[in-house]
Amino acid sequence: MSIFADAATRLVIQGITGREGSFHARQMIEYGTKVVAGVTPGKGGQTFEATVPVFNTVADAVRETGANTAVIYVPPMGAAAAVIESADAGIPLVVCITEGIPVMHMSRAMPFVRSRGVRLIGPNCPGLITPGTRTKVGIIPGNICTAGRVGLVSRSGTLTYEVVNHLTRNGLGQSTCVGIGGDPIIGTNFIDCLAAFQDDPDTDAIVMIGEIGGTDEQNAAAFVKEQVTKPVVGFIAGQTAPKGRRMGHAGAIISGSSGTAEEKLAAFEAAGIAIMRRPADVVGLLQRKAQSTKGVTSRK
Amino acid sequence: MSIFADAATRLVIQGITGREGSFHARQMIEYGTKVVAGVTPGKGGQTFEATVPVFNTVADAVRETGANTAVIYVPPMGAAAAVIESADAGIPLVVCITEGIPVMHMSRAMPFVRSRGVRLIGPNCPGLITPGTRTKVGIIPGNICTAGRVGLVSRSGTLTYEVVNHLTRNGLGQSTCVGIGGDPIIGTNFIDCLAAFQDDPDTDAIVMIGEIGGTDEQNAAAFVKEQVTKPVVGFIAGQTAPKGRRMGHAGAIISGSSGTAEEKLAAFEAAGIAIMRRPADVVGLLQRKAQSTKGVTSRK
Amino acid sequence: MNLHEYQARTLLKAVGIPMFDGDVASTPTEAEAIARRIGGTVVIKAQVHAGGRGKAGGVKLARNPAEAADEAAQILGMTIKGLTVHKVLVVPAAEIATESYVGLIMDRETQRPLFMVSSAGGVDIEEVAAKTPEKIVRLPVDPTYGLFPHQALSLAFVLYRDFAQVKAAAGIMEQLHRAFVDNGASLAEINPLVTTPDGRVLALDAKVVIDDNELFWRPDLGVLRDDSAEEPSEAAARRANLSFIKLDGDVGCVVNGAGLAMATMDLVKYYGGEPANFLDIGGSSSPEKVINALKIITADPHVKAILFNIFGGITRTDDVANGIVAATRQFKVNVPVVIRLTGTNEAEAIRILNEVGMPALSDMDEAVQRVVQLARAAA
Amino acid sequence: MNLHEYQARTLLKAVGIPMFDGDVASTPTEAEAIARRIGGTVVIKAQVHAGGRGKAGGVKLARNPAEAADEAAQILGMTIKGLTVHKVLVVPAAEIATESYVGLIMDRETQRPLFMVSSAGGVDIEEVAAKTPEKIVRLPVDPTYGLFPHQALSLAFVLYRDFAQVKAAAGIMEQLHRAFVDNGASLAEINPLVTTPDGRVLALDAKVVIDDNELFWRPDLGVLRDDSAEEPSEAAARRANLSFIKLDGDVGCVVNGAGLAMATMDLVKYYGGEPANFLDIGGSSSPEKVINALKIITADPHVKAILFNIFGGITRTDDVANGIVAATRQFKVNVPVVIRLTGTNEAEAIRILNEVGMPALSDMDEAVQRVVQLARAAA
Repeated sequence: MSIFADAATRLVIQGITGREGSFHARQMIEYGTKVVAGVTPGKGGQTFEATVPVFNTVADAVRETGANTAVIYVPPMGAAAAVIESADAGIPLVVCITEGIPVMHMSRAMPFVRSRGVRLIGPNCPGLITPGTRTKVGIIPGNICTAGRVGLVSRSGTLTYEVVNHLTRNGLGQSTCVGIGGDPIIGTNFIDCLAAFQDDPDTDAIVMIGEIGGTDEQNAAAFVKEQVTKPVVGFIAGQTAPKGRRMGHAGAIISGSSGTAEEKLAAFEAAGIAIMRRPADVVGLLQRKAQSTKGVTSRK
Repeated sequence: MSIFADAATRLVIQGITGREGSFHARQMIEYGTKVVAGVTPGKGGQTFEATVPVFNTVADAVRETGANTAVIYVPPMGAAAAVIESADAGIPLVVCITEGIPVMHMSRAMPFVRSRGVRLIGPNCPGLITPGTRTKVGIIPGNICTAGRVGLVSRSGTLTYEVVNHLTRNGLGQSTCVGIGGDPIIGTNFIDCLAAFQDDPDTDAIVMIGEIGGTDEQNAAAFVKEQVTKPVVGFIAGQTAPKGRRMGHAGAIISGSSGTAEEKLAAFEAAGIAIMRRPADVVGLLQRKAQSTKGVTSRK
Repeated sequence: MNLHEYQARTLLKAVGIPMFDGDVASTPTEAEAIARRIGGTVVIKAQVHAGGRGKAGGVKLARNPAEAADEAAQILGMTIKGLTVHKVLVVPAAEIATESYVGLIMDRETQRPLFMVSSAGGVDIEEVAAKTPEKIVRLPVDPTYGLFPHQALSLAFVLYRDFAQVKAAAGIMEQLHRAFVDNGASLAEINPLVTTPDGRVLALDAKVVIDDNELFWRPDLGVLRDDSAEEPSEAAARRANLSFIKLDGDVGCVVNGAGLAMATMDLVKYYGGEPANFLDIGGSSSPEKVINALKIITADPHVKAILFNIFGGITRTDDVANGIVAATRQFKVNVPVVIRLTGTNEAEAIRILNEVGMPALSDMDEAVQRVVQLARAAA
Repeated sequence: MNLHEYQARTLLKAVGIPMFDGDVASTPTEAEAIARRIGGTVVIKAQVHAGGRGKAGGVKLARNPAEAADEAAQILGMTIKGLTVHKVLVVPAAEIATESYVGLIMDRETQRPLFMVSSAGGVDIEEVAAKTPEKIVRLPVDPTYGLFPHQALSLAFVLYRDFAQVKAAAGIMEQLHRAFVDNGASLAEINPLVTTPDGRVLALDAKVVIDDNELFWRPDLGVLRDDSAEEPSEAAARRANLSFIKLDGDVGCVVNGAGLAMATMDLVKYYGGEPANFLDIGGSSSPEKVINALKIITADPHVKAILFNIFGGITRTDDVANGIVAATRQFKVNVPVVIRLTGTNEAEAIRILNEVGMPALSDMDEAVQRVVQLARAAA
């Protein structure tokens, strides 16, 4: 029914008593997510919103509540350390929402994360949502999503919402939507998500939303060509972006002649990925793909 | 016929042009070891003793000569870095002779060595020798050894020679003699060697020579009890050592009530390891063990 | 954040990298004094964040202090790729035996600092990478362990045969790596790393780019920011915590989220318009941010129409609506504004806008088409 | 190498660990001046490398500067476990709310620095470890990554509930770890780490042991060596690059190799003798080393006989023989010497010794039995 997050998700929120953390904690609880614990050092023993116990450390939270997924809303300077803390506490899925983490911090954190066999999503990402089980880990607005069989993976936040909105309004529900983040160094990339969607029996088609910068989309296209049998529809933001300028996201930057939208779109084309010229194109392309593969998206 | 070193050993000597390195290079070559390369940065292109090519880096040596074992004679301050260089060059067996390496250096080097799946022997060890194939990696005098079916593992240098001397003079040849080193942090411990000797079809009995400090012998005794079916004879040096003093070897120090000879001998006894009260006892004990297990040591 | 050459020199000197003498000057008199102190022929180099300084006349030789003053007077105040030169670097015109390239970048593929070393130095390394990639040796550095001594040495052996030079270069590799890591750089390069006829190894030109995310907690690096070397509207946006990049078109864009902002620019282009900027007001948009965004965009005389494209997730669309209303009260917006709002608190936002007679759309394509038409009509 | 408490304080202060005021004095006048500066009641503590200073009368309270001078005069020059007190530390007699233990050792089992933290501080931690091990929380630190902030925090939560104290203690954990790693320590401990009635967290007593192998390349640490705090014969041996430990017996031992040296001592004991020392002359033994070894051993009036036990591998036995001959020419050895030599150049060694009328044995057991007999006969 989904990838990475589902009914088995038991969530601990790092930074639950902070401004961002408390706001989104409420949203996630409201949506239906099993939020079992929060962590704020020094506030161990308190209770958030009269329902969620707060702990001093993630290790305490795991021991007391059996949390198996962590989401991080701590400020940039402590965020990489928070990722490491959750990985060290044995949490297998860590989602880091925080934007603005120094890339050097992530470069140092990644080897530890990998050595523990942990899946990190993000940082600088909106997280993920599985409408079918009403499991939201992050900040993707629940009200624009609906359960269904389209998997979505994206480097962006609001652009994702734009696309999801088109899907939902046109009756194309989602299995899971994953925002992998806009930073140069991220834990989970397109290929990881494509592989998971390919293996998910409840995903029929995949939407991938990339942007300029790096080669993740090109690598993903090669992977699609070789390994993905489900229909894939793709978008690249930043076709009009100038070279050498960081377009908001730290990762969205064209270096020399590498990381351009043209390059990525050419890779999509070569891999048989249907290209969205506009966000709105997603609906028509999926419907066409669905027809040509005998209505996979309409199966329930 | 042996463990760790044999006819397939292709040796690269790090520090081959140094005082120690060049002396022992000659000894190893004379003994019969296949010394295929030397490494001294800045002396790449030279030839040692008109036969052994010298390279600037271990990576060069491996690429050009297919070296599969490295032995290190570089000064203490660069020795841990030399271990890392060989591990990084893909050499699966690295023997570090150097004494006096700061323990902090080894503590930092070990995780890298392990991450590469490399077996390190030492540091601060005499290396190993397999008389049957005339393969010597280190500094154990070849003339006191003879081919046979006794495996020997020791934390010491000259004490090992003393014991080997007794064996050879009494017709008890050796499969392989391994000096694992006298430092607190070493790459290969007693258990590693015991397991290898247990699996070696050409080793019939095992001699282990320990000393005060740490718990390696105690752990080894537990391992012998559970996993080793071959006869084992053991010695512990330092029964008269005072507490809290470093007896030459950085690792030979009794901390509080831990690491004493009594403790280790008790563990030996509990594991059924025959205890040598004097180095000379090795011969009688092995012969007795051999009789009780139907003459395993006399098989050829 | 790009550093000027003279700033990069300071960072690299601080870790011990040997450099030719030299100093930065803001006036011809200062340049003259530096040239006198150095002695002999010097090079005067414009300090601007732009490539091709040489071709633009921003790099000149001066054989004596008087010439140095003259050349500095020529270069100071000149405009290179739209940027005014406020400072020049004065360095000796060195006699050079060989030129190499040594650079470190934060590599996204390996997620590690990546060394790039080439004996083909002193030229555009991107060109070398494109045409003769085999001339560049690459080595990713595991951040867990840092640069191992044998790695520094093997990189140095790529450049030199003389062991004294190899050792010197290996030391420079380690120092450059330290400067890279300690300053949170995304790029640190020495191009060229030169040898002198008497065998010394020195850095001749240096370039350092600092990861913007480091600046929040590294005020020591933040002070290196030279506002005067930036497009003024971009400097203003940065001070207002807006992610903004000026472009050449006439359709101003105010968007929440970087991906949506890029997609909006792309859609403007798709419908035949030209975006005037990239602008991301971020997630938790206060009315102040909206006001500042409008101020910056309307200051550009080329802007003929403005588009708001807000998808309310965390962003409350009523906040944005309030910001638009407040801005129009503070100052007159002389170009037409098209507003697209959807998501969180959408109804309230539309009510706020309608109250002051501003319409709001909910479809992105419709809004973009509308603003492109308006801009075209105004042109 | 053990550091004195006052030296350990200096190292820990250097990384920022908060400490009570205090200073070291070599004379009663200095102690008085320090006590005056500190004000109030002070503690005078003997600086010797021996446990149980308090019980031995080496730690005293002084209520005013005059008393401090008196107590310092008592303690300076006293002998604790054979070591003369040359310095005292003068610190305020602090009011203490709680006492904890924080220590780091280089752990051979995990091959990592190991934190040990206990809220049962101020007492002998070995005793706590033996009797109530559950009161000690242990945490190995991966040297690849260093101490993570969450690890420092979780150790601090072991000690305190008040979050201000937790944060202070976490900082101290990180500082102690830095001091441990940067100084190549094999032990660094604060015992006790105290809280004051007004809530501050401070280190009251500090102990640091430096890995001897660090000293070769860290002259800054080497200078902390206090020869006067050592057994004089051991200090002399160290200066001669000999690994030597003085014991209480009467059989002097000169051996090559640490393992064989221990085994030789054990065999002396086995045959009913008592070793007077541990002495390893090392692998590449020059005649000078042998001479120095003999000088040091013969200086001990308890030594009744001397045994040489040399297994020539790298060690050339003829070098050792030459050393013995040279030594007997330089000074008179008044006790019987038994020489066992075997291995490299054995024939030459025997020839050298026989030339001067000294016999040599080749069997270790035989040699040890002989020397034990000789010592017993001389006793």
